[in-house]
Amino acid sequence: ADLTVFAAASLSDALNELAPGYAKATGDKLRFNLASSGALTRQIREGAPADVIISADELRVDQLENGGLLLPGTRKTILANTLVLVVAADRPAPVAAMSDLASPAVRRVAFGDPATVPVGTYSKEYLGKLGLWDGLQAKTVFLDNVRAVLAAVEAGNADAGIVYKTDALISQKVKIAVEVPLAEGPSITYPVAVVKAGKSPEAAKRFAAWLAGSEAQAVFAKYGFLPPGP
Amino acid sequence: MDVLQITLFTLAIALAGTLLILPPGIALAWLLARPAWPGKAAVETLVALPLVIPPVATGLILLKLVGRRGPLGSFFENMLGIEIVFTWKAVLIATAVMSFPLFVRTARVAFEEVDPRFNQVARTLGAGPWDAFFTVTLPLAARGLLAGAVLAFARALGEFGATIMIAGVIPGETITLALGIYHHVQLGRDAEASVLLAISIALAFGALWLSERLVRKNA
Amino acid sequence: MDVLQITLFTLAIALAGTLLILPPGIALAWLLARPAWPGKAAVETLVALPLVIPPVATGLILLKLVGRRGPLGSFFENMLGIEIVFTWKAVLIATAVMSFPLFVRTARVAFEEVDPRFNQVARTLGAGPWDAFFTVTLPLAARGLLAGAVLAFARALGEFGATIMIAGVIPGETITLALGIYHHVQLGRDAEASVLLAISIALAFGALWLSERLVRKNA
Amino acid sequence: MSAAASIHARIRVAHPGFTLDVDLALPGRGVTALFGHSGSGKTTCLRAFAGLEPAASGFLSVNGETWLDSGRRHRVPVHRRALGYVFQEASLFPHLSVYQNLEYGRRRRPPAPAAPSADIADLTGLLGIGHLLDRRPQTLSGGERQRVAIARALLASPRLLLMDEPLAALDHARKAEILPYLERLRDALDIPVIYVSHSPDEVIRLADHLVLLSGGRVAASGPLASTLARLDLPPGFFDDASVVIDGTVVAHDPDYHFSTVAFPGGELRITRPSPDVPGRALRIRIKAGDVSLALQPPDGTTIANSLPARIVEQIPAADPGHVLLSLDLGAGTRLSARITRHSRDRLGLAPGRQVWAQVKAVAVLV
Amino acid sequence: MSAAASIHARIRVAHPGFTLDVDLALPGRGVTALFGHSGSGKTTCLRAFAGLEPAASGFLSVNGETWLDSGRRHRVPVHRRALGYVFQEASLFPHLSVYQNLEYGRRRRPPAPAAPSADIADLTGLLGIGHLLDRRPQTLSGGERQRVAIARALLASPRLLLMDEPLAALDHARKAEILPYLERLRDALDIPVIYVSHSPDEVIRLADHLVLLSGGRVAASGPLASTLARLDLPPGFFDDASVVIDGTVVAHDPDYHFSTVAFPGGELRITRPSPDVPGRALRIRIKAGDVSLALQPPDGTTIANSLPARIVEQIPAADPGHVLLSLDLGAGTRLSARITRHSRDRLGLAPGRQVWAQVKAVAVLV
Ligand SMILES: Nc1ncnc2c1ncn2[C@@H]1O[C@H](COP(=O)(O)OP(=O)(O)OP(=O)(O)O)[C@@H](O)[C@H]1O
Ligand SMILES: Nc1ncnc2c1ncn2[C@@H]1O[C@H](COP(=O)(O)OP(=O)(O)OP(=O)(O)O)[C@@H](O)[C@H]1O
Ligand code: MOO
Ligand SMILES: [Mg+2]
Ligand SMILES: [Mg+2]
Repeated sequence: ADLTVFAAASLSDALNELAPGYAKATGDKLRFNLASSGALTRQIREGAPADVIISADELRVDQLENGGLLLPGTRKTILANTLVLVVAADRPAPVAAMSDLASPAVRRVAFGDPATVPVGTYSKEYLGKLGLWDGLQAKTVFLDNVRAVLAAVEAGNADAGIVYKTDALISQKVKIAVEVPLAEGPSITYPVAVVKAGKSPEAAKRFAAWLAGSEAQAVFAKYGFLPPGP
Repeated sequence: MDVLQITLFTLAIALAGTLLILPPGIALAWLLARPAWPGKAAVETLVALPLVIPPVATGLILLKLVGRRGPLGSFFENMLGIEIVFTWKAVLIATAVMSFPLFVRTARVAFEEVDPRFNQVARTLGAGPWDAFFTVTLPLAARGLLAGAVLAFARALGEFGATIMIAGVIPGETITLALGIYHHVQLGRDAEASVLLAISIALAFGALWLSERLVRKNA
Repeated sequence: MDVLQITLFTLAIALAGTLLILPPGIALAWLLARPAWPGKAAVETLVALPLVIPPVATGLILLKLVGRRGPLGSFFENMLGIEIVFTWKAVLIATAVMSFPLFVRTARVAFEEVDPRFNQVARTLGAGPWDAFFTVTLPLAARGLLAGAVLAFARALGEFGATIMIAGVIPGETITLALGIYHHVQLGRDAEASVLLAISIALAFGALWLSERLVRKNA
Repeated sequence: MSAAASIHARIRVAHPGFTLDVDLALPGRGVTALFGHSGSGKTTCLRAFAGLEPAASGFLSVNGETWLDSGRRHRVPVHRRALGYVFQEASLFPHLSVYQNLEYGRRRRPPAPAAPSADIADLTGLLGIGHLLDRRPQTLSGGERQRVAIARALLASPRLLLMDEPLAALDHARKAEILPYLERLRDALDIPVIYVSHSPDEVIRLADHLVLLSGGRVAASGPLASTLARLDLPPGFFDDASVVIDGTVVAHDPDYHFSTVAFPGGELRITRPSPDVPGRALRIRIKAGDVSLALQPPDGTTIANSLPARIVEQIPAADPGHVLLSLDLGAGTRLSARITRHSRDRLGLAPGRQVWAQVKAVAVLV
Repeated sequence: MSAAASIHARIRVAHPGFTLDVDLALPGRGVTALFGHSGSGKTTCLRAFAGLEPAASGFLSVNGETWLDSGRRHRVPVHRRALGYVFQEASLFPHLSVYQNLEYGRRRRPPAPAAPSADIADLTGLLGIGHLLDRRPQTLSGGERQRVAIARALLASPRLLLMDEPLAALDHARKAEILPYLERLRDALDIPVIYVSHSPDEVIRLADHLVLLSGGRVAASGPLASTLARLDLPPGFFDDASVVIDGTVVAHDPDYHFSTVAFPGGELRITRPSPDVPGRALRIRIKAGDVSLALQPPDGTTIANSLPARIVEQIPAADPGHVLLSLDLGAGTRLSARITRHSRDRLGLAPGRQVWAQVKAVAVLV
């Protein structure tokens, strides 16, 4: 069967690498709709023809689940990610720890918008836990997506920014200044689930299960994703 | 993503979208060029709507209309068996809706500038209202209509926000140059983005150049 | 988010952006209305660029230009001590850049439709080229220029993609109606989105209504 | 004449500051001249006939077809009125070539094959625009534009021809070429023509009926000859009083291009550029300023005509040194003479006096 | 005349299919009439004078200012040429009221306080447009528009006035009002006027100098009187051959409005609407068609003038039944007479013959 997979854009490269092999192995052809997790869940709520959703955050999938849009029992966490603090690659890093963000040398810090962008929500949660968030308000700028955060740091418009580790790896112009340890940071996980209105629930369940398997996990790891925690 | 396929698809959609809005756009522009009639301001605002609200919001409204559960979408799907969202048809709808106000407003100016005396002359020569419109008013407004069509075409090439809401980014099916650029940019693939960007610019340049030629031949 | 504050900020930005593009826009539109000159097609394409590429790409290009390390940005920051990105100035730049092609193309049509004989008459009455332009050509094109300005204003109200790239969301500083709507839509808060949407529509309606009044008074 | 009238127009058009209010009964064929000062409402009147004045109310019927009847809310749309309208100002379609302009009306109302206006080559040749067919109107001179507009109106098979100063932009020679054509047209077409002109020569030559407008109202309306002969018309309408006499050719000398025209009350000898056949009807116009009076029949002068006449009336002329005398040639035919008051008193001329009216052959207008 | 000439124009304008190529020396004041058939290049010529023909090359100087010298790549821009231009077609600014149109040029080139055109109220009153000042041009009649355009040009303090058929849209009465004003203007302003018209009356009345254009070339150029008296001009330029005689009033009878005008070779008695002062210079025009010839001095007729004359030349006229005779009144003054060939032979008229030329007082145009 043909499967329409709604997937967070950040998974684009990995999924494109996986698709041909999966099709050959199972005969199921994969079709991806790659957008931000917010747009994906919005689309599914308006009746978009998705078989499978892979989101970059749990919250939005919770909303779908509560709305009864998912096949019960199909939800499963398949990946994890960590937060990193990036600075421009060609600058002497003024920061070595998260607490340095408070120093006057750091004039502006870019985040994903906590209200709409998951990476922003996680950043706020983590820095809040460290007691840094409220003190940074004056130098904070919220951006609409991860790419904007990277671009702001690359161009030097922000002295630092928090993104996923996988995002940091795609840019040559930023370097990782601080890596948030998996255990310490917020739990950043990617759930997969089968959409109830989908046309091929059996094939969809098969694909969702396969994503947790070792073959898929190896490819994800190549792009910097972590396996889900215990 | 196949660059050639994306380019042809975008070109086809932009062309089709532009052609699609010409007949209603011309009719509406002509109406708006006429002296005040009741409801004119309301119609104008409605037409201008896709301009004044963020494309994502337009996309959402469209999704509610033509989505499977929307009034139009369910009609098409249940009665005619036609699926719209997340197909090329959705891309077409999104680009047409977003281009429409640009065409209408430019065409309206063009109609307003046509001296009504020529229409009167045509009428005295035996041309009915429609005949006079098509043989006199329309050709005299042609420059402006063409300019409006080029504007609409350019906007169709670049339309992104509404498209992504109702058509998604489905490789091989709904990816336009604009969506492709967005996608590459998102993933930090600036080189690939530049290629698509260059193609967009080339297409726009071609359209503008062609319209200049047409205008000059008409003058 | 304070609805009133957002509304006023948006209004101020859209107005300022429209006023900002009027002088260069009028000059460019007039140039483009003239018969062919070398490089005309290239200039036209350049102006139309923000239309044909996705706003995110425009935002990126702007970021490279006016960012701290960009040629313009570093000039402003080092020479004049003016920071642009992530301030309201960036919002202004983004909306102005996105509205510019709409104004220019509409104004160009308006200039093309002005009968050159009136300019000649003005010249024989002692008006120099500038004088004749401001007292004859410009007023005769006024309808179209106004239509272009309204279009630009409407677009400025709705501009989102490029704005967020170079201005970000600094609560209380750079949130426009479009950003707010996007925000609410993303969060599924359709009721809140609708409020801002209604305000956008009211503003657009007001602008259109005002322009109709002005045109009628001029005629 | 009013019994045969078959255009009835009772039309009111109100503009801010100006109201046209006319009640006209016009002949259903031949040329009606519309005469009046600038701003008197001539163009407004033509536009109302054509259906181009939305504010027009009243009644209009043309040869049996009712085009407007506000009372019955009846209004024939412009394009259903089979008109030819030559506008006062250039009105060629700028996006079409001259040829395409000419074809525009012709294609929509093709002429009957035998119609005198049917041949496009003849017409353009006569109007001197045959070499312009491929040109755009913007590149034509003022007179060329106007000639194309005339041809365009004629080619649209009109059943009512409205002409608003069609020859104003043309020079004498060109007018002299076109006028005979318009005359032939008038005679050949069985349709009414309403003709606005500021040129008395044109009006008198072409018109059968004369309407004088003044301030939006009809100052006079009637057959040309009798309306012209009225000495009481407001002065200044024409450059000179004149009479029109309808006569018959009784003899023609082809060598001298010399014809004798008989009319009730006498004969006149005139020159004719092209040969005449005896029996042919001819309208001649004699301006009052071209008539001189003598007490004896003159002899040994180049003045070819001297007619016995009786002075019946005298009124002052527009020029304070002149006086207009109305003469009876017998059998009801009148002639007007404009002479100086000085000469009148010198010769003791007064109503009742018998005189000889002298008219140069070259001064008679045909 | 060509010694005093102070407009020099050697201009070439090439359009596809038409080339204007003129070499003119015109007087630096007074009125030059530009005459020629439709399409002969009159408008093109005026436009080139104004600097509105980008393709124009050659040389143009007006009263000492060089406006164009292609050889030296010198070209004064349009607005620096102090012009008044009345265009052939309506050209009022549609976005301005009539008053604002009038003010447009006046504000840019304010008149010297003593200039005859300085008073806007006088001028609009005379042109009959005083009540239209608040109106938009779109609501004016054709003649009203043209009158506003004339006023606008005059109010811009021109040092060269270009008028392209300014009176074509006007009726006789209105023309008769405006012409004397233009005459006064011509006499009061020390500036040259180039005047395109198809009306011989207008031209002869206003012009001092005459240029005949034909097919883009100069067919004749010279002082009005001598150019008109040439019998060899291409026929059809004028409705009739005529002569212009410059004379002096020697007597005036205010009661009869009757003046006697003396000129080298004789005297003429004419009527004058307004009182004359003896000594006043006067130009009179006599059309060939208004002159009749007699073998004896006539008596007992209303013809006020009979002048002894000798026939010096005869040529055919445009009408095949007519002949033009040139008469010598003595002292070099010429008169033209148009008579029928029939009368010529009847009276045996030929060059050398002594005759009496008869001219009605009312037929003399002033
Ligand atoms: N742009 C052009 N291209 C080609 N021919 C032109 C152009 N402009 C003018 N002409 C031609 O030049 C000739 C002279 O035109 P012009 O307007 O000077 O005539 P005119 O003497 O003013 O005639 P009229 O009395 O009819 O106004 C005309 O035959 C006209 O067709
Ligand atoms: N829309 C209008 N509003 C006000 N007045 C108008 C309007 N249209 C015409 N008029 C006036 O009506 C009068 C008659 O105009 P019309 O054009 O019929 O005159 P006309 O007899 O054709 O004059 P002309 O010989 O100058 O062309 C004019 O005084 C004109 O100013
Ligand atoms: O995958 Mo996201 O929605 O960029 O945090
Ligand atoms: Mg008129
Ligand atoms: Mg001309």
